[in-house]
Amino acid sequence: MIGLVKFGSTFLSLVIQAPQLRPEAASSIAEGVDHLYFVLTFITLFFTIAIFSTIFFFMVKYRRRAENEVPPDTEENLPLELAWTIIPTLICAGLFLWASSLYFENSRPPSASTEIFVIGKQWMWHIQHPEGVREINELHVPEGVPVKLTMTSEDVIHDFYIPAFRVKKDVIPGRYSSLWFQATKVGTYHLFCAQYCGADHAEMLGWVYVMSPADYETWLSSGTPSETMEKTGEKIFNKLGCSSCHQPDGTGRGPSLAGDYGKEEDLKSGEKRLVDEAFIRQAIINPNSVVLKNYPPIMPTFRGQINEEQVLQLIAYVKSLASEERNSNGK
Amino acid sequence: MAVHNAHPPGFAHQFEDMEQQREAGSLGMWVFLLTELMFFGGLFASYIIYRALYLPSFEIGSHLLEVKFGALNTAVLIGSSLTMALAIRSAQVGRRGAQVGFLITTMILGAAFLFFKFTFEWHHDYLEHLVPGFGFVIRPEWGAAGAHVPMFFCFYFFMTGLHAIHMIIGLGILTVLTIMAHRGRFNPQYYSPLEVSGLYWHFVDIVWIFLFPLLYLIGGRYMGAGH
Amino acid sequence: MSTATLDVHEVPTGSRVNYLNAQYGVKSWLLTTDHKRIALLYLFSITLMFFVGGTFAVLMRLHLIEPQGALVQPETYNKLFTMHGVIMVFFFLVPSIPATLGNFLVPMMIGARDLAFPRLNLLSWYIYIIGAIFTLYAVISGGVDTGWTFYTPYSSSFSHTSVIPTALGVFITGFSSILTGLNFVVTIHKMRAPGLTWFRLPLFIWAIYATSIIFILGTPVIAITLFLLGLERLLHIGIFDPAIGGDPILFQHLFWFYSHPAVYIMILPGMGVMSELITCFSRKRIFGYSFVAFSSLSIAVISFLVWGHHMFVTGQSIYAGLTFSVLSFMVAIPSAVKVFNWTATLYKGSISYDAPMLYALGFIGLFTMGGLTGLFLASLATDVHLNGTYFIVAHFHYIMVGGAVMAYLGGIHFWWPKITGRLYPDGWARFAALVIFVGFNLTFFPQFMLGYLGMPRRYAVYPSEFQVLNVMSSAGASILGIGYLIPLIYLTWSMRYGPAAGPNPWGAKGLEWTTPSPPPTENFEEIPVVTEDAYDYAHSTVTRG
Amino acid sequence: MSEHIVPLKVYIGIFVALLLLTALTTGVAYVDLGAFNTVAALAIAVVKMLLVVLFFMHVKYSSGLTKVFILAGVLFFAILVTLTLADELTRHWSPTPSGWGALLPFFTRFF
Repeated sequence: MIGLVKFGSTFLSLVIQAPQLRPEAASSIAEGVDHLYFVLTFITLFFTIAIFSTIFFFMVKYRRRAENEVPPDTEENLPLELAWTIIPTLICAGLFLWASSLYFENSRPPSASTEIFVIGKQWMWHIQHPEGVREINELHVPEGVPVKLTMTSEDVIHDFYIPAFRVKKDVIPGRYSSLWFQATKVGTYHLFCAQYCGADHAEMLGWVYVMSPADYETWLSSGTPSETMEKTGEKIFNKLGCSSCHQPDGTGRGPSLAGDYGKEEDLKSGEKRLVDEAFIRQAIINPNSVVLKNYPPIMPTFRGQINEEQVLQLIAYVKSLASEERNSNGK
Repeated sequence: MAVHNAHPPGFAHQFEDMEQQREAGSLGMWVFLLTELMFFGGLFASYIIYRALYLPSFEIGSHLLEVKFGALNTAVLIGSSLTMALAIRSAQVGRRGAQVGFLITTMILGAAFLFFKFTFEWHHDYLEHLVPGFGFVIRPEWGAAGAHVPMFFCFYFFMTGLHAIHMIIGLGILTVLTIMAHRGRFNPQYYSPLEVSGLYWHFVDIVWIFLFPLLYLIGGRYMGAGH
Repeated sequence: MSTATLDVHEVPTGSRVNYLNAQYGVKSWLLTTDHKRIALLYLFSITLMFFVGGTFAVLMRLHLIEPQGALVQPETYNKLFTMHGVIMVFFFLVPSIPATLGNFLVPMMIGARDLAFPRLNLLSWYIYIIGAIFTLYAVISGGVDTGWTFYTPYSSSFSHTSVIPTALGVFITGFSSILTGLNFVVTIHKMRAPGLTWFRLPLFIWAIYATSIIFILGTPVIAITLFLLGLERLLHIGIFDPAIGGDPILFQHLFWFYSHPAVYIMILPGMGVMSELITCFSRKRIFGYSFVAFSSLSIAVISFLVWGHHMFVTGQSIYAGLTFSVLSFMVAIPSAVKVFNWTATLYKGSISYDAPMLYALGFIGLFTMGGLTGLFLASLATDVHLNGTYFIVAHFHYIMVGGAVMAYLGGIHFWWPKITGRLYPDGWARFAALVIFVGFNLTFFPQFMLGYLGMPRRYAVYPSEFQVLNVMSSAGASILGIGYLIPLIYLTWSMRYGPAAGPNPWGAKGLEWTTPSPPPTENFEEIPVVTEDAYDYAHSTVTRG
Repeated sequence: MSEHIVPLKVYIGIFVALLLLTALTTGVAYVDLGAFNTVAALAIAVVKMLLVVLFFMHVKYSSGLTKVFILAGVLFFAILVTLTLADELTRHWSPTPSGWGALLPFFTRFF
């Protein structure tokens, strides 16, 4: 028995090790997903083989021996029918619970994530770090640190896919989608667009560089010095005249934005909404849909006046207002 | 299709008897109406979603429609449903003249509906620049909600347009039926085409019964509604 | 296209009048209201479409032999997979079994002279042809490159190809499906022979009935969706365009509301064929008749509740994702029940290995694989990794090609003697079944591995580490392509030169086998009275001949 | 054999009821009921539909099969709307729950 288990595990590890069969696993969630994958593979093989061998066994044993042969009539067997209805149901229920809870774990970013912004565009990936560094079709991330990506598209639907991390999410125009991962292995990994997006869809790929935190810091500061996203955001904020209504002390015609990020706000419609990236974006592009209680619906839309990158910079600025206030409160 | 001489007029060879043929025809029409329900259903589902997303804009759009025309047309269609039902009843009791009369009344009411729809409503909307894709003008007084008023009018024209197409097809069918009825093709034993077309006509009426509140009465019409 | 010539030289059963030789000439075919002739019209048209779509597939696989692409420009490649998908899904798989075998068999199996609405039946063929012409026009006018899924906003605002003709073609063909489904539902309800109660019906009829429900309830939704897409593209009114406040994900909801059940349109009739083949070639009553029958209906119903599993990574709300995940697992269960019942039917049977049975066994194996790999995609956590990769491509080809096409070929081989009155060479048929099975697995099994390794689908070029598996897949595709040509050749040959078939060459049960081959135009001289259950092989023997 | 013949009085009665309901739904729209304006409008529309289906379309006198078919149609339309809304309306619900336990508050929303 022990020998069998040992043989089994050796065999399994061989299968797992074989480079051609298993993609590199370089994130904190990859192992969990792979375990589920292996169990599913086992279930698939088990039932396929079981059914195939039963069929072959019957075909040989009960092959037609004479042309006028009349086999006995089929007998109904209710317990058997119930068994093979109920057992698959239980297996499916188990798989559903396992897969879904794994999915919850994998979808919820830890609160202290580094945030990076991604804009998909036919046919390239624009990436901007909060520190201001920009990349195209390359993403540098530190190892062992949770990274949250906030993504949107300038044109059609794309999909940000890093096989080695087992993460994937559609990047949708007009909306933010987010994705997080924590890389566990220094290395270079594929980045694919996994949602068909037009002529050069297959060329919309890039590389993810996982670096040690120290290397990452060096990399961040080594490039051409650039303005941080929140600084650029602040400039846009003032240029568009946002500051005339959104005054920090709340005396303007619009609500003060200081400390607004991360709060729950009451809307005129009676709804409660968390002020997150999606909310701020909606407030800029379609202000009328998120009018706050006690405020008049007077904000004009900025649709068409600023691009997705500038929206992200504005968001970075609004978020920085939140942390500034938290800091000043702390003092 | 071969018609056996021994069989009554209107009988098709693949059936065993008239009763089976009549039931098949009626069931066939019901099945067809199910597909119609799902056809409009996709449109209604989209409408419900966008209405939830852009309620203020939809209310502005709705208030630009004239309730009196909507209500009038509802009454006209209900009337045509009544005359359609009465036409079938006349066939059941074997009154040829009444059949023709009721069918023609149904057609007149149906045509009146389309006339009101096109001249008093669509044409008016066009002059008011409310047709998306054909010079729609977003008015400043709508404020920020104005951006999605065209969406409401998209649905308004899709839904009423699709409904109008069904009405026009219905009028075509009614024309054929009137001629058949005039020639005395229907009798208490055989009136399947009338009955089946009646189902279609009533279905088109039901679609309008829902379109009326969904398009004309969103968010109420009382003073201050939607503001 | 007239096959009237085939009876000129050797009339199969003497000078008897049958539906093939009752009338001659192109007009007698194009204006026919005979369900059997309409079935042949469909057979001819969908075979044509199958080889058009298949050619695109072969070109794609040849292109992918080299990582940088061996054959065409990426733009062309995108058009190839789009046209392959559109033609195969809407013009071959959806009408395949229902419109050919279903049309031919439904009235015969239930003991009726024709479908309830024969003229409507002919109309639906013409509608199909008009739809096909629009789509083929789109191919000729430069093709379309949106993927068969027509995802917005790419299809509505960005693609510069013939989206509208293609969508119009699909839209029109939808009405052909609706009318066919309507005809079947009414026929099955109202025109069964005396004594033929619901639980005496062949399971093929149950499957066709379930399929028809999907036709009726699902197809209108794709029709209205493509209609909206066309209007959006023409007028830019913003229903699906996020730039004007529309929601591109709504398009996906409406699209998959039809297109997921459409998968069951393809596989359910195949399951029906399977029940006929397994019982006939093992001479057994089906194991668990009512379970198999009701599993067809429950598949049809549940299939409408699972569409969101195509959208787990689209940013669909995770609450919706959870709901769709659990419902997707549920649809696996009736399918599993069917497979178990077929296997149990073989127990203590008298099994023969005629060509249709080989296709049937191939079906069970491939469908089991296809179905079980579906669990990977119903599972939220693994779907995140596998969605949009070659794993999906492999999975649905196991269902649609390994399942539906295998069953279709099995059914064609089974009823061919009835349809044409001729026998085909059995040896060639078995050989073809084997070639197709091997070619299929070689084509699509490597794609499971490619998908797990992370190769996205719809890639005209790909990183070189995926080359080995891609070459294997392409090699398999060439074998598969040849495998499909073999039946085309010998079946065509047999129409003219095959030996005449008797009324019941397999010794099968079922009303269709009580008629001469080919059947007379009116099917039955006297409408039969049914007194026994389906597949009652134990109580009265039927001899081959 | 012929179908049930509905008395003339019934047809006229239904017609009058439909007209009254149309007047009612229009009138109600001018009264401020808050969210219930929509509910009232739809409820009246459903009643009108039922009257047309049951009497004008003879479903009251039809076989069970017809009734089953109609219910099936309504059911599938409801599926289309509910499951699509299940996505569209829950997208803004606060972030991903951490596990099954964290889902509880969301389920209790419905009670």
